[in-house]
Amino acid sequence: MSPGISDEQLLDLYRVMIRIRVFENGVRRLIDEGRCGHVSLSTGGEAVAAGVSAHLTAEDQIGSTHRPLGHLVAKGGDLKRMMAEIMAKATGTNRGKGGPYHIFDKGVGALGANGTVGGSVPMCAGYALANQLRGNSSVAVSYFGEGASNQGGVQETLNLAACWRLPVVFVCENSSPDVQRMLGHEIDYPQLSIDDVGARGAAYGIPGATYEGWDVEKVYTVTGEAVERARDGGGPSLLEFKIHRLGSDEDDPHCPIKRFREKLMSRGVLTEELDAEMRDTEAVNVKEAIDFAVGSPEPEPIDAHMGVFVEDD
Amino acid sequence: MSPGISDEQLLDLYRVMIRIRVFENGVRRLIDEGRCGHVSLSTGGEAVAAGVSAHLTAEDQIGSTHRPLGHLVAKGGDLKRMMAEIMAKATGTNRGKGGPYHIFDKGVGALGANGTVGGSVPMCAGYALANQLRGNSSVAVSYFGEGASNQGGVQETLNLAACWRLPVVFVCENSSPDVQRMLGHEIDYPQLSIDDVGARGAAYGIPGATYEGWDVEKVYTVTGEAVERARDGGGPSLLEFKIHRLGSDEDDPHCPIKRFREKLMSRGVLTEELDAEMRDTEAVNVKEAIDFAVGSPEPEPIDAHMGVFVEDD
Amino acid sequence: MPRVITYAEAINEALRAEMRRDPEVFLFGENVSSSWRPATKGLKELFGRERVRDAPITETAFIGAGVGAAVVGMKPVVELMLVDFGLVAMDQILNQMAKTTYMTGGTVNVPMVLRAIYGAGKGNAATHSESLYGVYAHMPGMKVAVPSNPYDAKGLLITAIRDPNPVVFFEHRLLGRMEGDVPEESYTVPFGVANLVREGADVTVVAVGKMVQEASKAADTLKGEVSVEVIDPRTLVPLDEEAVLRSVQKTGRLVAVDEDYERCGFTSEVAAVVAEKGFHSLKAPVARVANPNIPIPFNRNLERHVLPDADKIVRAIKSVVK
Amino acid sequence: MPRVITYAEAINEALRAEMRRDPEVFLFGENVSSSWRPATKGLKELFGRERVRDAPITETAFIGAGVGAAVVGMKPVVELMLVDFGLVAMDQILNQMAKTTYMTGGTVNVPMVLRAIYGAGKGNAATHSESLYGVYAHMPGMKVAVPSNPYDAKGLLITAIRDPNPVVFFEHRLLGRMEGDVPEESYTVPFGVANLVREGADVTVVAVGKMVQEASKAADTLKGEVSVEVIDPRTLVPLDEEAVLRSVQKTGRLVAVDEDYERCGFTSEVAAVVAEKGFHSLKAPVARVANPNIPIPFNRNLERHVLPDADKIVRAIKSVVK
Ligand SMILES: Cc1ncc(C[n+]2csc(CCOP(=O)(O)OP(=O)(O)O)c2C)c(N)n1
Ligand SMILES: Cc1ncc(C[n+]2csc(CCOP(=O)(O)OP(=O)(O)O)c2C)c(N)n1
Ligand SMILES: [Mg+2]
Ligand SMILES: [Mg+2]
Repeated sequence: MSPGISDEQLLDLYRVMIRIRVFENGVRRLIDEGRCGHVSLSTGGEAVAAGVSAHLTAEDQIGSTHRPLGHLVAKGGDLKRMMAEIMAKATGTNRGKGGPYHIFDKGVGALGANGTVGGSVPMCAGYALANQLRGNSSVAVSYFGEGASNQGGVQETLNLAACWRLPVVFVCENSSPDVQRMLGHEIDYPQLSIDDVGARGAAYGIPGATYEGWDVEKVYTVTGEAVERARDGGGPSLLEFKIHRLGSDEDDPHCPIKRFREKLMSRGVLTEELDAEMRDTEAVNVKEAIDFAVGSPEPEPIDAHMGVFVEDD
Repeated sequence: MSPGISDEQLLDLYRVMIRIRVFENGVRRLIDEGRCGHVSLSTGGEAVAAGVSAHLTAEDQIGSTHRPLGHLVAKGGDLKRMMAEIMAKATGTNRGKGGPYHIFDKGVGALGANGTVGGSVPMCAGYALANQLRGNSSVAVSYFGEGASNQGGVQETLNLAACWRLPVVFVCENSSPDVQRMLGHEIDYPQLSIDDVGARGAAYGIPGATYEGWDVEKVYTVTGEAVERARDGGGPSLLEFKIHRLGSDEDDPHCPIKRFREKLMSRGVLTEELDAEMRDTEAVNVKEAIDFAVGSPEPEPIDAHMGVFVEDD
Repeated sequence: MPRVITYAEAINEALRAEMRRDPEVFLFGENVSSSWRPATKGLKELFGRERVRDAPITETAFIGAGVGAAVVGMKPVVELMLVDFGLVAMDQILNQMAKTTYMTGGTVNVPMVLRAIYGAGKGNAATHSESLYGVYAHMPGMKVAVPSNPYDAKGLLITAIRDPNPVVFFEHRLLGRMEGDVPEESYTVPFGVANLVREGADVTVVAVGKMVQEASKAADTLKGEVSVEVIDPRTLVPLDEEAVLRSVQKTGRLVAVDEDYERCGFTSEVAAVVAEKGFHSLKAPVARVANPNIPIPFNRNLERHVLPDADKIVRAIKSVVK
Repeated sequence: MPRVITYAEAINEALRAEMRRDPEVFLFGENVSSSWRPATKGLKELFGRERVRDAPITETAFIGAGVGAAVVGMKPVVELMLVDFGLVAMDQILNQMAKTTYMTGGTVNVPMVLRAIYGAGKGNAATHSESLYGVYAHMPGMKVAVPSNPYDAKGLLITAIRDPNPVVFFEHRLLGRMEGDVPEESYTVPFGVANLVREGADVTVVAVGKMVQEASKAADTLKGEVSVEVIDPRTLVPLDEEAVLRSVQKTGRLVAVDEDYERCGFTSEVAAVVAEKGFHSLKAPVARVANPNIPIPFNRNLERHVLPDADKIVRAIKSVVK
C-alpha cells in the first residue's frame, strides 16, 4: 500500500485513468471513421490528469490546452456534452461553436481548453486572482506542454503568479524532444533549452520540480503538496511531469495505466474482475456519450449569428 | 593595477563613462530648458555601457532600450547626429523621424533603441543569427532592464538563443524595486519575483550571473569572458548588473564615475589634470553636438510622407 | 449649477463609484496605484492595494489574468498604459478576451474593461502615439468605446463596467485635462447611441475621440459658408449606423474623420456603410480624413502633417460641398 | 506545353529558386523542416539544417529574430504556421518589422517575408481559421500579398523575397492543392498590379485569395443574366486602385469580397475608395460580402453560414444590379 493513499483512493485514480483512456479511444475511433474532425488526444498523460484532479473540487479551476480531454474528464467534465461538442452538436458544452480546442465546462471549473499554445495560462492566473480577492480557498491549476513552456505568456505568468502569490499550480507535461527522439523522430535543434522545465521554478522564486508522469501515485502525492500550499496562501508552484504520448493500446512501458494496473494487481488492490468491470462501465459511459452526441441535433444555422455578445443583464 | 586591464584601457573606460555622463547632462539641460521633448536618461549605468562596449567593434551589434543614450554613445554612436535626432532635426540619425526611443546608428552597429519594453531583444537574436549563418565572429549584445526581463519576448529569446547557440550576450541592467525602495519609493507588489535576474540563466542552460554594475572593472572583466565565449561558438550568456538610476551629479555612493575616479586617482592612473582635460574635451564634443543640432534644419514636412517603404533596388 | 471637472477626473469618478457599488470591480495595470496619475489617483488609498494593484510589465500575463478573473464573474478593469503596448498581448485580447463568449456558446462571458490610453499629438513617435481602435473594431467580440469629452467619459465607463461583455475603452492622452460639465451622481451613457454634437444641413462629419473637437473647430471655421453637422458615434462597436444614415439623408454628404490609420480603418467603415445603405442620399463623393497610412513621425511638424486636424477637415468638407 | 503543379509546389519552387540564387535567403519557423509539409518539403535536404531551421513555439522570439536578421541585410523568410498564432507576436510584426524603416528615416530596411497560412473552411474554429489581412493592411509599413492561384503564388513570392521591404505573404490553407499552369523558370509577378480574372460589363467584383474562386463561380452562375467582371488585386498593399476604379467606371457597380471580418476590413477599404474616387461612376449602392463580424464557429454548417461563398456573392450581385 502506498503511504497516505487509501486503497479506495487508488482505485478512484485508476478509474479516472481508465475513463480518460476509454473516452479518448472512443474519440479515436470516431476520428478514424471520419465521424468527427481532428482532435488532439492526450493518451499517455492519464496519470497526470487523474493525479492532479484528485485534489480538486468543482470550485477549483483548471486551464487546459489543445489536448484537453484528459484534463477535462478528470475534472468531472460531462462526457455526453463533451462528446457532443467534439461532434459539433447543439448539445455540446459549447453548443457546437467551439470544438475540442475550446471546450469549457464551467459548472465543474473546467475553464477550459485553448487553441493558442500557452493561451490558457494567463487566464489561470486570473482564476487564482479571483480566488485570492474573494478570499476563498479555491486553487487554479494551469496545464501546459513543454513546447508551451517557452511561450512568452507562460513565462510572464510564472512571474506574475509569484509576485502576487497567487493560488495556482502550474503543471507542465513534458513530451519533450528527448522523449520524441526515443520515439524515433530526428531533431535538428532542440526547442527547449534545458531538459527539465521544473528547474524554471527557481527563475521565479517558487518551488519547481520534475517527476515521472507515468507514476500516478507520485503525481498524486506531489500535487497534493502543491495544491495544499496554494490553498494555504503559500503561493504558486511548478510541477513538471515527463510523459510519453501514446496510441490506444497499453503495451508501452511508459503507459501509466499498464504500470498502475500491474502495481495494483500485485498489491492485491485490483482484481481482473474489478478491472473488467471498470472498463465495462466506462465503455458504457462512452457509448452513451456517443449515442447522445449522435442523436443530438446540429445547431441551427441562425445560431451562427448569435452569441458574439451576451445580452445585458 | 587591475589584473589584465592596462592603464590605457582603464582610462579609455573612464573616458567613455565621462562622455556618456556629459552627453546625458547636455540632454538633461535641453530637456529642462524645454528645447527637446522627454528623453529617458541612463545616468548611473555608465559603467555597464562602457565596460560592455569595450569588447565590441563596429561589426558587433547592440540592441538597446528606451534609455539608449549610454549604450549608443559607448558603441561609438555619432554624438552630433544623436543630438540632432533628440532635437528632431533632419540631420539626426533617424532624420528626425524616430526620436530618442528609436535611435539607430547602423554604421557602428547600434541597432538600436526601442520604444517597446523588451522589443529589441528578439531582434538581437536575429543579429546573432545572421552572424552565425554568415560564419563571421561578430557578437550581438542585448540590453534590457529588470522590468523588461519579465516580458514574454525577452524570456522567449533567452530560450531561442540557447537552443540555437547564438552568439549573443544578454545584459540586464537591474534598477530593481529594491533599489527603488532604497531611493524612497513604496512598492506594494514586487514586479520581479526574484532578486537576481542572473539566476535565470539556469532556466535556459546558459551561464548567468549577477554583478555590481557600478564597478566598471568587474563589468569589463565578466563581459569580456561572455563575449569571448560567444565569439568562439560557445553560445549565449546572461549578465545582470545592478545599477542605481541617478541624477546629474556624482555624489551618490553608487555613482560608477565617482567610484572609478577615486580608484584611478588612488592608483595614480588618473590625475586631476587629466580628469579635467577629459571632461573639457567631452564638454566641447557635446557643445559641438548641440550646436550642430541647433544649427540643423527641421525635416521638410513632405518628408513625413516618404520612407514608409524604401525604393526597390 | 453644473459642475466642471476634467476628463481624467471623470474617469476617476466612474471607477470610484463602480468600485463602491460592486465589490467585484477591481483595477490593475502598470502604475495604477501611483499618485501622479489623475485617472486612478486616490483609488488605492480608498480600496486597498489588493483591489488597485500595480502589475509587472507583462501585458500578456496581466491582461490574461483580467480575462480569467472575468470568466469567473469578477469585473476587472485593466489598464493599458498605452494602447501601443497591447501589441505584445494581442492573443489574450483578440482571442481570449474577445472570443471566449462566442466560442463557449455563451456558457461563459467576460465582463472585463480594458482601458487603453491612445493618441498622438505630443511628439512621442511611432510606438507611443497610435490609436488602433480600427484593429479592435475589426475583430469581433469586443465593444469599443471612444469618449470625446468628460461627460461621455464618465457615463460610458460606467456602462462599460456594467456591461457583461468585454469592452475596450479608449482614452485620448491629450483629453485628460479637458474640462466639461459632469454630474456628481452616477449615470450611464448607452452604447450604440451617437451624439449629435452639432446640427447642420450641408454635410455630415462623423468624428471620433479627440477628432470631435477638430470637427467642431472646422464647423466653426466654415460658419456662414457651410452648415456642418457633427456626429460623434461614441462607440465604434456597436455603431449607431442609423444616426449616420439619417444625417446623410438630410445633408447628402459625408466626411469621416479619425486619427487612426486610414486604410481598412474606421473611416473606411463609415464610408462603406454609407455607400451601401445611404447611397441614394449621397450627392457627392464621400471623403475620409485620417492618418494617411504613415507611422507617426517624431518631429512635431511632421507629426502635425500626418495627423488629421481642423484644417484638413475643412479642406475635405470643401471638396465635397463644392 | 504548360506545366501543371499545385499552389504548395509553386511556393516550394519559389523558395528553392531564391535560396539557390541568393545565399542570404533562409527559412525558419515551426516544423519547416518536416517532410510532410509540401510548401517547404525537401528544402532542408537541399540547403541544410542551418538555413532551413525549425524554431521553438515562440513566435515573438523567432519573428523578431527574422526582423533582426533582415536589419543586418539578410533575407529571412519566416513562416507563421497559422496567421492566428501571430497574435502573440504583434509588437515584433507591427512595430519592429513594419515600422523600423520609417522610424529610422530609411537608414535601415527590413527585407523580410512573413509567410502566413490563413483561412477558414475546414471546421477549425475561431482560433485556427482567421484571415487577418485586414489588420496587416491597416497597419503601415508592410506590403501584403494574397495569391489566389499557383502562378501568382510563385511569382508573388519571388517578388516578395526580392523586395527590400517587409512583406506579409498570405497562403490560404485550402489552396495548397489547387493546380495551375506554372512555368518552371523563375519569374516575378509585380506588386500593386491587379489581375483581371474575367471581363464583364455589368458589375465589378473585387475578390481576394480563395474568394477569387468563389467570385468566378458566382460569375459562372450568372452567365447570360449578369456580365460579371472579376478583379483580383493580388496585393492589398500596394493596392491597384486604378484597376478597380477603371472597372467600376465601366460597370457602374461594385461588390467587394473577402473572407476576413467585414468591419474596418478590406471590403470596407475597397468600398471607401470607390465611394471617394469612383463615386460619379457608381449607378447603385456598393455591396460587401465578408465575414459578418463573427468568430468562426466550429460546426461546419455554421461555418458555411458565416463564410462568404459563391451563393452569397450571387445574391450581392443581384442586389446591386436589380
Ligand atoms: C501560439 C501558437 N503557436 C503554434 C500553435 C500550433 N501548435 C499547436 S500544438 C503545438 C505543439 C505544442 O507542443 P506542447 O506545448 O509541448 O504540447 P503537446 O502537443 O506536446 O501536448 C503547436 C506548435 C498554436 N496553436 N499556437
Ligand atoms: C510593452 C511595453 N509596456 C510598457 C511600456 C512603458 N514603459 C516604458 S519604460 C517602462 C519601465 C521599464 O523598466 P525597466 O525595463 O526596468 O527599464 P528602466 O526604465 O528601469 O531602465 C515602462 C513600463 C513600454 N514602453 N512597452
Ligand atoms: Mg509536448
Ligand atoms: Mg529598471
